[in-house]
Amino acid sequence: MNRAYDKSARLVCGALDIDLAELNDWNCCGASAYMAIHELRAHLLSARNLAIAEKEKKDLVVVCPACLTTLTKTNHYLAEDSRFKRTIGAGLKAANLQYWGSVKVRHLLDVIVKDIGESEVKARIKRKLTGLKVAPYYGCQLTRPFGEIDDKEFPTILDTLLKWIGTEPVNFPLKAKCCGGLLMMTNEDVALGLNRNLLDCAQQNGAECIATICPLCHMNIETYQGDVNKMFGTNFRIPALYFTQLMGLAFGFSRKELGINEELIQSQGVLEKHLEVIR
Amino acid sequence: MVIDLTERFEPKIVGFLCKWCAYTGADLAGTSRIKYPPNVNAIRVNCSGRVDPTLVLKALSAGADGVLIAGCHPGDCHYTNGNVKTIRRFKVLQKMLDQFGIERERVRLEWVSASEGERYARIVENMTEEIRALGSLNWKAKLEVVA
Amino acid sequence: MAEKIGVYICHCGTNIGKTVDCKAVAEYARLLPNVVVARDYQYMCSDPGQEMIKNDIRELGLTRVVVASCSPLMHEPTFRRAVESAGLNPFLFQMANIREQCSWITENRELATARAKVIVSAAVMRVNFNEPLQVQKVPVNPNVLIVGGGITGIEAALQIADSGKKVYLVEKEPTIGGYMARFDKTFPTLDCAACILTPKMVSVGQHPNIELLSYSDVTDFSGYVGNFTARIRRRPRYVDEDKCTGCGQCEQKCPLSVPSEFECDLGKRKAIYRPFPQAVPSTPVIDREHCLYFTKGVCKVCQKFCPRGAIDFEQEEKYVDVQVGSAILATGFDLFDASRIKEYGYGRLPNVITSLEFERLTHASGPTAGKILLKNGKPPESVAIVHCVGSRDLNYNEYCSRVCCMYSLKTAHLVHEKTEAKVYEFYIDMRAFGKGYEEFYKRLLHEDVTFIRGRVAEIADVPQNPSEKGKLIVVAEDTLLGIVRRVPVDLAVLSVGLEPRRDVVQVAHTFRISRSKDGFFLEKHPKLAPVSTAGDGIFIAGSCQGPKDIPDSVAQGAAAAANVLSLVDRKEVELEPTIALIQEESCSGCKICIGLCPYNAISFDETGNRAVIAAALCKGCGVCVAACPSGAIEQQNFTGPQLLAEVEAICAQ
Amino acid sequence: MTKPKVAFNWASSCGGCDIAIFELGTKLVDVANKIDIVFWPAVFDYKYSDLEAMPDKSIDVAFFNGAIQNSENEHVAKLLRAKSKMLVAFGACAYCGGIPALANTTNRDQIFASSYLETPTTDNVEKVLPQTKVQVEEGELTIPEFYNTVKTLDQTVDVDYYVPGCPPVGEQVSKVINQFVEGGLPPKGAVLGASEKSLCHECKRVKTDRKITKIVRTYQTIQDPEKCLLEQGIICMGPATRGGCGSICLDANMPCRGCYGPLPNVIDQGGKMLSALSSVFDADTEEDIQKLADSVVDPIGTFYRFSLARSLMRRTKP
Repeated sequence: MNRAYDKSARLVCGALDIDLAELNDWNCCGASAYMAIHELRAHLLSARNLAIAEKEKKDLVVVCPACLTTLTKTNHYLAEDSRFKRTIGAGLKAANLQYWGSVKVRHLLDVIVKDIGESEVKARIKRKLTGLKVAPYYGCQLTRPFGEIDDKEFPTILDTLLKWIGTEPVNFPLKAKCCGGLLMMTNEDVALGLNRNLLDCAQQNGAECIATICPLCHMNIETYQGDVNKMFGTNFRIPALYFTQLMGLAFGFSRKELGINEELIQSQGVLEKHLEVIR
Repeated sequence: MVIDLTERFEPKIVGFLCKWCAYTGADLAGTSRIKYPPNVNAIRVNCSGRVDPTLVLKALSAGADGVLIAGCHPGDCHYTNGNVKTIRRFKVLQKMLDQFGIERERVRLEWVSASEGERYARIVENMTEEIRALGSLNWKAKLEVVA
Repeated sequence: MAEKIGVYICHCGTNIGKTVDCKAVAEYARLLPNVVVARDYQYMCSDPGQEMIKNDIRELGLTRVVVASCSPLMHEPTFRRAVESAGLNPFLFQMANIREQCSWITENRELATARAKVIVSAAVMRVNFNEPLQVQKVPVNPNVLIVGGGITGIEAALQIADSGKKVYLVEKEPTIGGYMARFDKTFPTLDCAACILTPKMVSVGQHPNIELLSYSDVTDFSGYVGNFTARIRRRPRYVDEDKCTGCGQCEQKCPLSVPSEFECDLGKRKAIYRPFPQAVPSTPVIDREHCLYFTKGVCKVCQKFCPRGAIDFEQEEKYVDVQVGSAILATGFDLFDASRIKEYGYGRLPNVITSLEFERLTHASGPTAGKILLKNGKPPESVAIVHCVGSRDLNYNEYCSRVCCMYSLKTAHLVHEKTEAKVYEFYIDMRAFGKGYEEFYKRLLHEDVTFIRGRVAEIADVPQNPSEKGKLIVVAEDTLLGIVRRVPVDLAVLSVGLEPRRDVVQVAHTFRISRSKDGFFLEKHPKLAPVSTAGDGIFIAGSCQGPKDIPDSVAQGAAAAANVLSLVDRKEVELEPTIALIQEESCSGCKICIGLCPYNAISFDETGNRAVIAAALCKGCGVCVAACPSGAIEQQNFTGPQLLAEVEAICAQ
Repeated sequence: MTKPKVAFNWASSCGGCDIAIFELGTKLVDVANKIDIVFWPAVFDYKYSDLEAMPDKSIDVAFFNGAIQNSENEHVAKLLRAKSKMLVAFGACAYCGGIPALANTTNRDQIFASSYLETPTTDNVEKVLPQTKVQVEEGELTIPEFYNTVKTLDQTVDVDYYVPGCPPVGEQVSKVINQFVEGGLPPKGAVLGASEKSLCHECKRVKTDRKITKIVRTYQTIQDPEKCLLEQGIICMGPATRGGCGSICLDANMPCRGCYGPLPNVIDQGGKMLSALSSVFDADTEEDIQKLADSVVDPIGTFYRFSLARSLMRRTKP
């Protein structure tokens, strides 16, 4: 299902004339677990990506908020802590790399809304998604802890984009609440509870599907709906779609191209109600 | 921890601090007992706009490893815009120092308000570290060696 | 002839002595050129310390003195006076700061001592080049400018005016009174704010020595201590203050109602209005943005009904200049904008209100005539009071706003008194430090208020069980019980903190004063000069310096007044002679300096083909000195040779 | 009265200073009549051995032009110092380093590489570089050692007076020589043949608004001959340079390059000019200021064209 994110993001970027170039020899950002086990090494991983990007004179665009947070955190530390900078510098030197701190790290959503803008997005719309009620789900990492993209607790940037492509973002007060994250593996009860709150809130507010920007959120929402239903006696069947998939639909790409129908909870029925081709 | 003085290179940095903001900020760092490297020796001036680039050149040629000019944040100058004139001079000076082969880390223009003791300490710490990594400038002695 | 320099190293008790080997520094200083005596002593600023210097000047014939101790901002005047009393020009003294920028910044005795030596040698080398200077004395204009007509400004104005001095009181709003005029009761005594404030407002309005300039602001402030010029912008009220009697006819007849700012938009006012009935001055003001005449070109009903013909639609903004010798800034605070904390839902959830809105709701002459009601008109069954909104929070303001705990208790008391509602207070720490404050807290503890110790995480409207349906759910970790609590309520009152006013940057620029890290105006010394600023003759009082309650604000207003009166009665002040001078024979007339002076102190003498500095206008920034390509301009006490000597001494080590 | 014995020497310089003396034209005859020239290699055939043979302090005044860039320059400087009662640094090179001192922005190895290996017209297959000693059949040949850093005369030997200019203007030269012949010399260390004020003092161009909105080089603009060049965006060293030359460059629509050296109260000509120029930039934001600063190409070559050796830094990073 994450392949769908990759596919759809590339298609959407192509349509918007965003020239994406895959970073040469990139490595894991060092997120989550590694940060907790060995912080310095995790930062080194992240700094390596930054250094390669700088060498190639590129800024970084990521679609995963965990990558975003890690890379941004490394960037911040490097700018503020000269000792840290020297340590990282020594590590990079071992790999024949150096990093001066010039690389900007952005999330694709941020780039599309702030740099590309409303008129460019709207100009590419080929199908209407009118009336499709979507719960805009941001998850916990897009805006936290830096808040550079939007308000940390109550972001609206995805709502804005969803409106541009003709959908109807519903009131979704839990939009930046936790999906359960990795707790799904260590403390499933808690994670399922959090998940239920999200699904319940989306349903109460009339959402037909949930728009996501984070692969982990997406997985938790989709994969565990059955478990939630079992545990709480509920009957949720709310499909989750990446924001790029929704954009891709509006831009006229086929469902197959966008990886729609690969999901566990089929969105077909919901989408068919609203999709119409602009003639 | 005992610091071995013989081992570590202690950069000698001349600081020109305006009395309204930066000097007061540096005082505040002390009053707040913030610990930072004692490598900047402050010269108090009324305004960073008094800092003739000649003074910077004098310091560098006389044996300083770095020079810090610190004044009020732009817009906060006690003399309206003295610090703007400092920026004008600094930008050209920086270009000339590039030509002289003096690393940019050695000569810095920073803004420190009267309440930014913490910031002042951080700037000095950062600058000291960076110059320590670069090593001694020692212009005067080296001039004689390469004659 | 070689100078005879005396060097004095102060231990400052252990403040310096603990990290700097003062004896070693004195021994080192003794070997510096021209130094004839170098001593160390426990407290140089003490009487015996000063006597030591004076004796040496007399007996050893010292021509220069260096004291290495604290920052010159602390004791430079002390030592200058000491040196002067022994017959030496005070500018032949040089201070070396080995405390704030040396002994206090490191624990490494070796490094600190080495650094102290450098600092002392720089001062010694420099003092050789110091020159005797004469301070200029200028008379003090006895008139005083006070900016801000809240309780602080009112107090200061009355104190000064009562002593017979002229006060110009500038207020931005149409009326004086400030925030206090909008409060219902005041803590901890629960006396009515209006009852104690309005008599003072009336006194201001009627005082022969106070010229009240309301609906005005200061756009420029120039000059120097004792001799300032303030340019005041008077915005047009469209009502002639001299003709208007404040009868209120116009307000009654005005056909247009708009939300009232004074009532936090909870109530209405007319397009011609006084913010509240007891406003001073009582002259109303026309709100140009809404007034039908200004927006549509028709109406003029107020003009028709005004018995005095005071309405003047042609009034224009005008500027007046006033000459004053000193100024007090009492510009107050702004409330934290609660909508910034999105998770509290202010602006999104209708029954989340701020404490000021609560004040208006509970005020007898407020929009609900004193009834505490929800947006649907019903009384609340439960109320949460949320402390520290925008305060003690690294995301917003790190500082404590000082007044919120107490006014939150007052809020709880009023809710309890006027409704049947269950009251919850969510606090981090209860801070009740003033006279009678702890007692007030005790009283509330017995008034059946539920105190929950925990910072509120969010105010949600997503129910998780039936009891939460249709309620606001206040979520907080109860740190006394160690559990997360979800408390359903009908009304949440956000105890918003105090912030610097939105225009604080602009005002700081106008008056050229600094601000502290929190954004409020910076006092000269937090303990010993709390109402002075780095700008001589400019004082600050009340919440523009930091959050304050009413008693503290009034005390500061009076303190600032005392400072001003002391300055005025001195009749003259001394000016620092650190001005720039042009050496006539060196000036080439290149004109580089002419446009650089921010005070237009430099002019060009066409016949002499050279630049001339007007000494009285020069403030000593030294910009022209640094720029002069002929080296023809010198700044007194900051001459090229003096600064070069310092540089050389530092680099020579 | 015996005529004063005078020596002229040419060290590291273009020779313009010697020409400047010829420029006196018919006055040269008057001058020559008043003095007794004992050493002038540019004009007559003198050997250094002649100089070495003279008794110490036997020359009354030696005019030394040129900077010290090699061991020969240094040797002659020391020799003339010993043989003369008074030594005069004559011209910008001896006084401040002059154009040769711009070599201080590089070093010997780079200069050799550029001169003997890298220039397209050089045909040096064997990559031969100058050696101070070389063995040939006939014996050992030597040439002077080339120094890394160019020095002024007074950085090498004690100097009594200075005459600035590249070259000193003729009128000033005859005045100076007369001062030595007829007396009236100021105390030792003084600068002769120049004004105590900057060139702006004697410049006839109109100065109005000291605001620099752009910086251009001379070929990029058509100059207004009446207006101050700085105000037209051309960097003119006039404000930071001694006058006395008669502002001849300005009369020819060219900016002052600073050859008369720093003003009496100034220790570093380039630093002062940098400060004066940038202070009047008509830019207040960091971005605008940066743009103007970027348009100052080659600050060292502009501000220290003639005075790098006499500046505080003296050369680029050693």
